[in-house]
Amino acid sequence: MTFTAPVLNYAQLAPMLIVLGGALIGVLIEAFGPRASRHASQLFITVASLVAAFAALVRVRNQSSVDAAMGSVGFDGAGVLLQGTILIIALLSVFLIADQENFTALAAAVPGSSEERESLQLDLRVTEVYPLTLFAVAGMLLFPVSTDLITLFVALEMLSLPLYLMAGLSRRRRLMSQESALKYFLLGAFSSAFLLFGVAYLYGYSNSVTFAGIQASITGGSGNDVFLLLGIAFISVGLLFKVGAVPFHAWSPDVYQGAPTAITGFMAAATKVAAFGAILRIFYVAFANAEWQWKPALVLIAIVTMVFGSVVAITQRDVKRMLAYSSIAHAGFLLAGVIALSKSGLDASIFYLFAYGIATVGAFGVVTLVRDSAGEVTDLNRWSGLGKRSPLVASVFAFFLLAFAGIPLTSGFIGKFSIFSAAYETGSTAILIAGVLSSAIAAFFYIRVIVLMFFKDPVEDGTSVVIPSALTTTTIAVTSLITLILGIFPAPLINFIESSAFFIR
Amino acid sequence: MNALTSMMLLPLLGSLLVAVIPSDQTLRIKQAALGTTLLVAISGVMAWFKFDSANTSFQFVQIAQWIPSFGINYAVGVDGLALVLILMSVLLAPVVVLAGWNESEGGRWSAKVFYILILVLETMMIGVFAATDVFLFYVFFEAMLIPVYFLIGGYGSGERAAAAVKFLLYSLFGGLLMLASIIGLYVISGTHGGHTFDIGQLSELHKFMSPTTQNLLFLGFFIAFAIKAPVWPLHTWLPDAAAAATPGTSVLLLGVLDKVGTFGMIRFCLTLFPDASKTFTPVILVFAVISILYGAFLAIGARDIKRLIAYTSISHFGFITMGIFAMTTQGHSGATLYMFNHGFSTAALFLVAGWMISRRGSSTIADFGGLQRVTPVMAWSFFIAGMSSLALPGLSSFVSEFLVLVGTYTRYPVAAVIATFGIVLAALYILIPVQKALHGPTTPGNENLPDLNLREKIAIAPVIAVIVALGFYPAPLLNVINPASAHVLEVQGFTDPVPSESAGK
Amino acid sequence: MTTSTSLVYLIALPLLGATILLLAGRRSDKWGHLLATALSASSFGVGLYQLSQMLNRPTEERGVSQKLFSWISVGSFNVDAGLLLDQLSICFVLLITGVGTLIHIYSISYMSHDENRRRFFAYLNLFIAAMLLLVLGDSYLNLYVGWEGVGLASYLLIGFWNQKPAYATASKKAFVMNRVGDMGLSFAIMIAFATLGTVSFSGVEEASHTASKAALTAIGIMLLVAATGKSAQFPLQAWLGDAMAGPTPVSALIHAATMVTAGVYLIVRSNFIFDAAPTAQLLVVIVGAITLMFGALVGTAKDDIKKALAASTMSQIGYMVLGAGLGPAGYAFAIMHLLTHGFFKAGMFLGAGSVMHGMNDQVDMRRYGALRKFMPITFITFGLGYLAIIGVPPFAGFYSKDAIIETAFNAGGVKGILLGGTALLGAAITAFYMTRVMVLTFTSKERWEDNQHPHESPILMWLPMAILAIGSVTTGFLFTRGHALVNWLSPVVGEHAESEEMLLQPMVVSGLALLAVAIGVAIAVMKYQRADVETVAPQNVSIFTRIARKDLMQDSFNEAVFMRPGQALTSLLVKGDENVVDGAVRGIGRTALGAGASLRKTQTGFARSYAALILIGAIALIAGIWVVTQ
Amino acid sequence: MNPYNYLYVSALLFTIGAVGVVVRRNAIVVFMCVELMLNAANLTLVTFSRINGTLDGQVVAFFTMVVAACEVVVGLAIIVTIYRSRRSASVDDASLLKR
Repeated sequence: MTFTAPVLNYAQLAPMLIVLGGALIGVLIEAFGPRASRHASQLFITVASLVAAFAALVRVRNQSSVDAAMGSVGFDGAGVLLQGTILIIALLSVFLIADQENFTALAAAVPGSSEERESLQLDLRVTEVYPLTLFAVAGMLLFPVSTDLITLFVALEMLSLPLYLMAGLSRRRRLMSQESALKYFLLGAFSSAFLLFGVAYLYGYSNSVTFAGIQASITGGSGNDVFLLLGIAFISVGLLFKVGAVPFHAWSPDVYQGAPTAITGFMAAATKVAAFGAILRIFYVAFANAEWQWKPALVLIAIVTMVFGSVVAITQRDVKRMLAYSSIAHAGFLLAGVIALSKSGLDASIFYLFAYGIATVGAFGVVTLVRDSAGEVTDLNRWSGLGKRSPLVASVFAFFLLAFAGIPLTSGFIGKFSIFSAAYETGSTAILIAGVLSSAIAAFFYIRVIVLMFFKDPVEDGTSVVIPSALTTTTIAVTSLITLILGIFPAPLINFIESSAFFIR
Repeated sequence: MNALTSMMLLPLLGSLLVAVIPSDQTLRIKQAALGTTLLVAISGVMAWFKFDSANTSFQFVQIAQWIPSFGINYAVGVDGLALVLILMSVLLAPVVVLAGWNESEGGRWSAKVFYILILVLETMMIGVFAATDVFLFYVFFEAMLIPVYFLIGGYGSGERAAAAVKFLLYSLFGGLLMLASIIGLYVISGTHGGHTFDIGQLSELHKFMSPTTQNLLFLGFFIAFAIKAPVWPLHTWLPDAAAAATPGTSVLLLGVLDKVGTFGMIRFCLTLFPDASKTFTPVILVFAVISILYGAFLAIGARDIKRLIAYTSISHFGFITMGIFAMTTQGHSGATLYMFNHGFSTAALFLVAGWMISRRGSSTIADFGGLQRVTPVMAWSFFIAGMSSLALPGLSSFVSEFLVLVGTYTRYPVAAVIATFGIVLAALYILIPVQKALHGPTTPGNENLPDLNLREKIAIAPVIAVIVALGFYPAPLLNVINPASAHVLEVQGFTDPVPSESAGK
Repeated sequence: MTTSTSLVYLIALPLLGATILLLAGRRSDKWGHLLATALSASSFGVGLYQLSQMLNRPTEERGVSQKLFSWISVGSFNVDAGLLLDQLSICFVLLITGVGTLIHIYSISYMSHDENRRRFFAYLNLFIAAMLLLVLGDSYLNLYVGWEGVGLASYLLIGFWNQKPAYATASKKAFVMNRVGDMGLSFAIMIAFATLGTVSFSGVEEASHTASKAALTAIGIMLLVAATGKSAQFPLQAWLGDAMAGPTPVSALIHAATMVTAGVYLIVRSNFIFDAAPTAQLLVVIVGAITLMFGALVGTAKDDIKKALAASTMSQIGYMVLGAGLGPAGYAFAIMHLLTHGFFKAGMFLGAGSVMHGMNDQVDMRRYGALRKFMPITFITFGLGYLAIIGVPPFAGFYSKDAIIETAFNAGGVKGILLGGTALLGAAITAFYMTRVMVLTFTSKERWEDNQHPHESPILMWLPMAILAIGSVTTGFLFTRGHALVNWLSPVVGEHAESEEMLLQPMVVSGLALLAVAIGVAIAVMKYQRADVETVAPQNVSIFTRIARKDLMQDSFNEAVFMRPGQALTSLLVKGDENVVDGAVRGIGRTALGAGASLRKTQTGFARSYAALILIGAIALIAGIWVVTQ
Repeated sequence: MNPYNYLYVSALLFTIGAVGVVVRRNAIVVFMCVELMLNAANLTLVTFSRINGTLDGQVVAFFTMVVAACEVVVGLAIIVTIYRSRRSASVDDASLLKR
């Protein structure tokens, strides 16, 4: 037999490769770099590789090909947009991560051990968070462009494994942080097992691991529908777990709360983009013609997710948990875009992902600023009167909340409008109604927080807003600015998405 | 530059000006705000003179692409209806600023914030009436909630936070229902000649809708407006809000914002869904009549003077709604004129009540007594305002109220007859507070309240002047209103009933 | 119809006065009353000028109209701000401005000690303007403006001393009950527009020839409701008694001479409607008859001199309404009685005021007595008025009242007998209670409280009384001279139809009337002149007396039937709004919170339960897809 | 013999693994159950590869092993840290985060 060397389109793979390269360099620095300059150089490498990756992406933005890498990576407009989104979000999150204050000096050390204490005193910090971030980013970049099941699975693990670790890196309340890591890991592994099982059945059904092949055999109708059914079901479990759709959501509140806030922001924003990117691609490309099989189930899940997320969020006392549940609700809204299964649905979803991701990073960025002597304060009751303490920060946070609630003149409103109209256009009236109702419920708790911040008097318990570092400031400023601009002049972005968003088959 | 656009930009610029003045220079800030509102008022009056009342199509039209891919435009223009309401808004704004000169003190935040909010609100008030693009209208409709929310919650009294939240949630809920309907319209328009939000093109759509669809979409809009206007039983937010807000805010809330509801009924419910409007007319009339009597009874039973005024407004909005759905020229013109007059009589009532409350330090009617002898000017202002509120002939409200009754009687005699009992109740709910607060012996605590000072006199004088002048000579307004309302009915395919007796004779 | 440009001044002048005095405030305290009086007088002047003009024109061209501007014009609903002065309205114009001016003069002295005299005069001018608008408006809607305008003025004047809570309540009561009547008027206007397509007098009259009986009856009944409210007719009469809370000149002008007779004007003005709607007309006479008895009975039991006079006003207006209800035969007489009554009742009220003035505001007749010698002029003027009202020839009342009784008898059949009988009985009772007033006040023995120094009033007060007294002597004679008034009015109210077959000859009727009067007087004189009267009303009296003292339970009735249920309903709604309507809303919020709280519990914190959830979810998903697939 | 039987076996393994994750307390064991599920998936893949007569399934299986190995590394790291700080490897003890 002959062996044909693989043909790789390096230009199109460049973004991922650059990020991976950066990650590897990071690892080396962590191993051999002088401790004093470690943090600086790590930060530099990370930012540099992200920027470079973005540049590389921009260079090839108009290309598209089925086999960027032997048919297992597709490269197209949608991919570019999603990767771009992920890179921007990643960059902004890195600015938050750069605030070392939040991270344990030595993850390996036992909480409260002498080891930990001295590493803090001597400021012997380990900075593995940066390479981990880059690895995760690389996985996220790969996830939405993978066009075969192997790559899908590998990318999933590639983005998940670093996140499991990062969740455990919090400096304060380390027990919680570690717990969240454990939960995230076990459940993540559990769900990826489902995904893999699904992969197996899809392969069994279609005798192919590429989306194209699966689509072909679905249209062909050959093959055992039971396998298809199982395949779709199990794969959905794996993917829906990542986006935190009910009933696969249970991990997200705990993890969001336990993980270091900067990581939470990164996770909440970037993972959603990547995972939804993958979902969109696989459902739009591979499963499109089996619509009649999965759509009803997905509609149900979407509705349950919206309502559940909104309702439970009402009673939350912790700002990070509250945001977690709101992100569950938003997962429900985003599923509406998947269900639409139309061009407008795709455009809407991508816009929504961008808008929501940006706002999320910003919101969590603000959360990192509210602290007392023992670190961040996430108990909502202690947030009361924040508007008096530091009007600006409170206003910005309120603005993000309004964006989440989808009030006009924020990006959230445009996103909500476009995604629901797309869903309704393809006849999902139920989605529209459920969406409207749950938005009403959601408004309830966003407003509750605003009331807390502005209309309640401050409690004197040492809660204060720290002066943000330059980088954090940048993130918050940029994100809020984007959120506002997208609310007022969304046309450019929408046009751009409209013109370039498509899935290559 | 387009008259409306400039009118909308002026307050924004004003708010910027206010923003740059240092917070401690309160007087400067107030002067800037007053100056701006006066400028806007002047430009409003100029627009009034430029307006060609003979021409029933929109005037001062400006259309610019906003979000082309959704067919959303920045489209403004006014017909008689909108012009009258805009004029009312811009005339009331300076009065409110001048009358509530010291309202901004004692709030949670500086006077600066107060006037920024007021000015931003003014922009949106103009915009919401001027928008000829449904999406644009919705944006203003929702966005204007936010400044009001902060005005109530930040500068109000008593249960201000709770009232603000109640107001916001109620309105948001209605707004979301409306959003659902708007999405419905958008989708339908997409299937019939391209996506659009242009009110003119959308008014053709009903031909393609099934009755069910049309009814549902109609309800989405109507409920939103019924909450705004407030129509029984969706009114309970109003008394709380009005009682908590500062008098000036209450004037804008009841005088202007609530008009958006009745305005919307004419502009959107009737023009977009004529058949559905016909279907629901009987039900709506019932609710309107209930509002008239219900509001009146609750006003009679009210202990708090601000709540009393709020309840009278519910009664008056019942009249307006009834006039709108009577579908006669008299009813329509009457309703529109009523909106204008109610704006001024409520303004007078609330401003004077506000002065009484701020002097006495209580808003309980029973705490006042014998003011007629202590503070004659203030007492007289309240009395005249009250007389106009009970529609005394010779004052502006009478003309509109009688037109509504006559116009309703010709088509729906029963509704008109029942509604007419409202005028007796009106006498009660005005004369009871007059007797308790102004007449009778001067009760302890009222002996040496100061009478109106020059500023307050200057503020109230024009309002009362308008009330009296329009009572004797409403023609200037009617000439502008009549063509507009005639046009609406013509589009609806309604003609006034001919007198039953002189028919054919 | 000839047009004029000067009609508006009739209204404008007093309105100007009111505006100036109210705006100028205390600054005008010095000269305010003079200005007001001057303006009222000049308005009277304009009235006289108009009369002279009118007399110079042939009968059919006497009506004058003036269109000021188009007031309300929407679709087919067009109402001009227009004025109409014809033979009917000129009578009112002169009565209002004339008597009005006299009462202005009287008040200058009567109110001289009141610090708010200026405001009082402002109100008076306001009233004059509104009342003139009422009688000059050329459409029902314009009339409505004046109609409520006088209501406002009366409210302000009744409550002029509103620091007394009772007075404030009285003014409110008057306004509200009037509003009930006004509701009738607005119904009438609505029906007129809906059925006839117009609300102007001329338009309605023109349409009434062709319109259906049903429509006209409806309009007529609604107009009657309006009239009962404004003219204190049954069943809306309850406010008049309390209205005496106002200063006496007000009672004289508004609650005796002018405003309360507006109802009669409305009915006579709408003669074309009532002539075509017999049912409505019948109701009119019934209301009139009931009220004239009602008022008379109440009058017999009142010890407060003003309330007694008020009751008699009610009764006398009952006569007018009765007359107006008798159709073309009665309109003129109704107006005639209205005019004569305007003179003698105003005069008597002023007299009462002068008495109170001399007895430092004592109103209880049981504390009067023998005032004849202390205030002779008052006694004489009051006495002339008294003779007029009880209908002693040749005084004014005799002619007017007699005419009405006569017409009533001639209404034909049982109806005629009943009405005539009532009117006759009423005359007897009138004689009784008026004599009672006369005796208790001026003759009989002194029953004063201590330190009372009764004295005659100054000229500014007795001069108007004298003039009015002259009027109450002469007017009747003048009006009936060659049917002067009847012929004068006929172009407006239709030819005066003498009914052919007369039940009783005029002479007979007059005889009966005089007999009735004599009986009434005799009883009263015996009961009060001979026997000495307790200074406090005795309580051990017959149930009838007690009921009569309580205005025949009218207030108790209103309270039981309207006030209490209304208050109950109000408080019920207030509670309902708080708990039911708003409660429902809050309930929704609570439900959401509850749901959230319970759903939270699914988040146990145990990784294994989350895993279980995922597992169940997966199975459910498979099952779901399976179901759909099969 | 009928290759489909292998599918049943693998399905059984998968179920056992899944149930194990839910019922076992010890983090290590739970993790092992996950590994069991992965291997069940592998078996399925290989079986299908046999049924379909293509190699892709086996290729996936190899990838899976590698990935599983990585998971072990990360997983054990996390579990060990938790164990060191809590002196317990029971997943139920780690339940600070709830509601």
